[in-house]
Amino acid sequence: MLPFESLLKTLQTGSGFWNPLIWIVAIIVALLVVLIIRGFGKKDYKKGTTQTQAFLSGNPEYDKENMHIKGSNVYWGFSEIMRWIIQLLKKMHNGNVSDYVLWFVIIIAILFLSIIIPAGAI
Amino acid sequence: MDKRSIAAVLSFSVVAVFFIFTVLLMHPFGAPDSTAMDDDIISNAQTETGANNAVTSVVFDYRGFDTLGEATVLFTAVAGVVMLFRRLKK
Amino acid sequence: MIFNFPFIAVAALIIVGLYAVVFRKNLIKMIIGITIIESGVNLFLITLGYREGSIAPIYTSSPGGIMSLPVPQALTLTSIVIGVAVLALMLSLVIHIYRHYNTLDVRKIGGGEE
Amino acid sequence: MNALDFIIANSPIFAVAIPLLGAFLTPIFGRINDKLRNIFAITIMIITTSIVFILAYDVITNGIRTYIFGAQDLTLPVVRILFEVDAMSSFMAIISVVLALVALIYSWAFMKENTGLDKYYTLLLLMTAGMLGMELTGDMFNFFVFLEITSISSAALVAFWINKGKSVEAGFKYIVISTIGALFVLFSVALFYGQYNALNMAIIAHSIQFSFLDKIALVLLIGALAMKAGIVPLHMWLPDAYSKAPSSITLILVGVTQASLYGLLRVCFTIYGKMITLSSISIGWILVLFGIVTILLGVIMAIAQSDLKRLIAFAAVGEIGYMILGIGTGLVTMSPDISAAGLTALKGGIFHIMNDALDVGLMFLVAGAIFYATRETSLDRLGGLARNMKYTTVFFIIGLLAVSGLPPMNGFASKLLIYESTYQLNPILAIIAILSSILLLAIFVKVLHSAFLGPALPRFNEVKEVPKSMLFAMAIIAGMIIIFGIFPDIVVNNIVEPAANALVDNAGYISKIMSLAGGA
Amino acid sequence: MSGMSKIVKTITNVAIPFILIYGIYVIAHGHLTPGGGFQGGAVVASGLVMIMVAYGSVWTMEKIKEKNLSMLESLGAFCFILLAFLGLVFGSVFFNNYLVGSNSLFGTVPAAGSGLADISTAGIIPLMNFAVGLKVIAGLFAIVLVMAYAITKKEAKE
Repeated sequence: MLPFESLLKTLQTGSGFWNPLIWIVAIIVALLVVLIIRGFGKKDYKKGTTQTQAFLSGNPEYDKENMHIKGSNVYWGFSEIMRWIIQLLKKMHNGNVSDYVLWFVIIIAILFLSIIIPAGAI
Repeated sequence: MDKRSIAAVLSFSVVAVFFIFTVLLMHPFGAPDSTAMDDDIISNAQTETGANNAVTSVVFDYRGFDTLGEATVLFTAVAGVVMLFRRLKK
Repeated sequence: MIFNFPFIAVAALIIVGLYAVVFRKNLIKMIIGITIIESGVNLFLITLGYREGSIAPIYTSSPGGIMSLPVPQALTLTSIVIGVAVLALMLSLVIHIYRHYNTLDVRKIGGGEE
Repeated sequence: MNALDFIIANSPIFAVAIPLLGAFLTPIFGRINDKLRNIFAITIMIITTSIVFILAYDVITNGIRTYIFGAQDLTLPVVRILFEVDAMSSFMAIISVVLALVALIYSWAFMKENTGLDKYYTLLLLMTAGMLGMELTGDMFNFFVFLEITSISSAALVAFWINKGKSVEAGFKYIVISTIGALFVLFSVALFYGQYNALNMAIIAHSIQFSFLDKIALVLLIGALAMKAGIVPLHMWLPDAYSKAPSSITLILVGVTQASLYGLLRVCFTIYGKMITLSSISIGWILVLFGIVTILLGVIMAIAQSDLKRLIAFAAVGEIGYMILGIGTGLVTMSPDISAAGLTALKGGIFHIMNDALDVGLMFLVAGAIFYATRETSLDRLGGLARNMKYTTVFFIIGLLAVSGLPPMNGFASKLLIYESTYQLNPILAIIAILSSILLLAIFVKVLHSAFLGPALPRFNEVKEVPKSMLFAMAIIAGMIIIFGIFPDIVVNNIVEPAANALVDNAGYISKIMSLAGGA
Repeated sequence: MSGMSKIVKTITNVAIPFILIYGIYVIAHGHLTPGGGFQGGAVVASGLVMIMVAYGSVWTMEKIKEKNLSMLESLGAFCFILLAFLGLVFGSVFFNNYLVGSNSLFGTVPAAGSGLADISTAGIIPLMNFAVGLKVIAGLFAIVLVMAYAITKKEAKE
């Protein structure tokens, strides 16, 4: 049902095209380059020496529980900057179902005003 | 009067006004504009479905699939209620 | 003939039901509001089928004359049964909510969006 | 006539009637044996899937299919219920039925130690039948009936874990929202009936005049179906329901949301058709605005979440925004006839419906696997799971690449279509979409780090890999993601493009019924 | 938990046969007079609910298990969809009223216009009425019984 050359056709996006196969070839080439570069540094890596241990500016290593960065601490600074809008949106998401229905009524009213009034059909 | 009440009152007034306009612009009560489909049913119900009751002929023959869906809704509700009051094995 | 009064009653019922859903704090009252909206829609359906001075669309020993439209009656029957089903499910959910929270106040059961 | 012709001739009704039959018979099998019941449900779903694929192949090759209930031929006025299946309907039906099949396979192990599984499988089959009915029907009131079937079964299943207060509360919110939306849909149907004395979509679209009452009906339909489809700011029920339901149910809830979205498309493109561009403010621009707001809010809220399933739910809200953006762009450029960029945007939006179902669905399945293995969904207490759950980690990485629209996964192909076409409409839209896609990548990298990577926590030492059936269900979706990603042109040329053309061509949709009725 | 007083139980015993007979009449004459499967089923189900109210939900749940009720309801729904499939088999269209015009039971077509009732008309519509009636009786009674039983159990536990 599907001839093989149809697999090689590119996805036309109007102003461009996208062919994953070409992309995959490119990424494989890039990976080979990365491996070669990695090979240069590989030889002066020795196991068992202090090279392999975590270095916390001389301090002793904490236990695993505290070493792991918790999910809510990731992107801490970003969320600090976005706090105002995040607090605003979280206030919008109070679990009150009558507020949800009120939002529906508000949107209906806005759509009434924006669709029907300009058409002047009344 | 907090923000919620103000928004609610405004939107409710707009919606109410438009609903009133809607029902005022409907055809006058008791005089439907076009009744072609229903007249067709009233005239053909006896010969096509053999039922004297035109409403039943609509419910079970012309729109019988809706009735199947309706029975399915009742079945769904019973299944949901029985599932919600099931015994949790602990 | 009466001026569009039944239709105005439809609009009033729907608005009153929406008001009850939005402003009442008790879950049972919210459910009552939903059923009021539903009654309004059913009334709208059934009034659409009325013709001036018509009889029921049943031929069994019928006096004759013009008949009212049968399709809206069938649709109303369907929507009434659907309303019963929805009402049963909502009430059983409310029973469970009361068992968990020991309250029916909509502001108290909500929130807690971790 | 041999069996295959019989099946093809009646495939539209079999697609809905066979899940219903299975749902009615499931309690009887449940009385006998649990394993037999599961096998029966999965068999029914496999039959339904094959029938839907047969139907879709027939529709895409031979054009629109109609099925008249209770009579051989059609006469004007149309008094009987019709199924009218075009390429868009069959496309949505394929998505729904595949999601349902995967969810059934996933449920075998995921739901094993729960009680009340007879009702669980019954409601799951009913949900599938409701979705298929919504997508295949050509009758407005029938659409409302199936909408209610889907809503009731979904609400009951969202509240499946009745020992958790939040699940019951989410189910209650869902049923309230769905009921109000469905009631306004019924009100609009009544408005149509009162004006044109017709309930058939094609007849209504044939005789619509865009009068004041039609505008009212349009607004009510857009509002109600947008609320069911989870469009901001009517989406608040969605994170609660998605995050509190069992993961196998959440997978189907994605399909339910998209079935409502299909109803929105059917209303905007088919029933109102070209009329919709008559209104001075284009509905397309309103949809584009909805899409942008939906994308932004979904992504920003997803960053702030710390619960895994709720985070994925907000990401799903963002993904819904991409579909709305593409479809709205197609609707903007539709007057008087759709432009090339608009058609590209429409193709991107429709293709993204399928990709969103696969990607977000895979994410929810992975979240369910984590919950099954560790009884934990909070990102603050998870960590280091990649050591014990290798396959799940691989599936999660595939889903991560797909959701955030990275090549070569399928998410990239559809998002590329959307970017380029929206850039021709207005560059700001494309820029916002691309930035939000980057934020999506950041969000899921956070999940990858805090749940799978990191040091091995002693709490999760005895965590084992999830059972085979769950892995198999996840592998199905992951395989589809990779295949659609590497060969996007196959699915776009064979399924998506006919769907987009069928959606735009409402004259063909109407004339099909008219020719049938006239020829009779 | 043992229901209401003796007066209520006695009056229930007296009134229940009439209610059941009336409901079954409404179901059986659905294609001739106002009514049908849903309405008659609702009447019968309300009669059964009256028994439950009089004798207490615990007693009723012991007599009638809710499992059997859902079995009965599945049976009714299955009969309904089976009739639709029979239309597909014999009339080659789903939901086809294939009995009309045939000289079998329920097969006769009444004379057009106003006329007297003939019970043996309307094809598969009376059969569908009975299937839906069975389904509605079982369904509504199961809903009320399960909810009442759950509430009673809760109160007994506290």
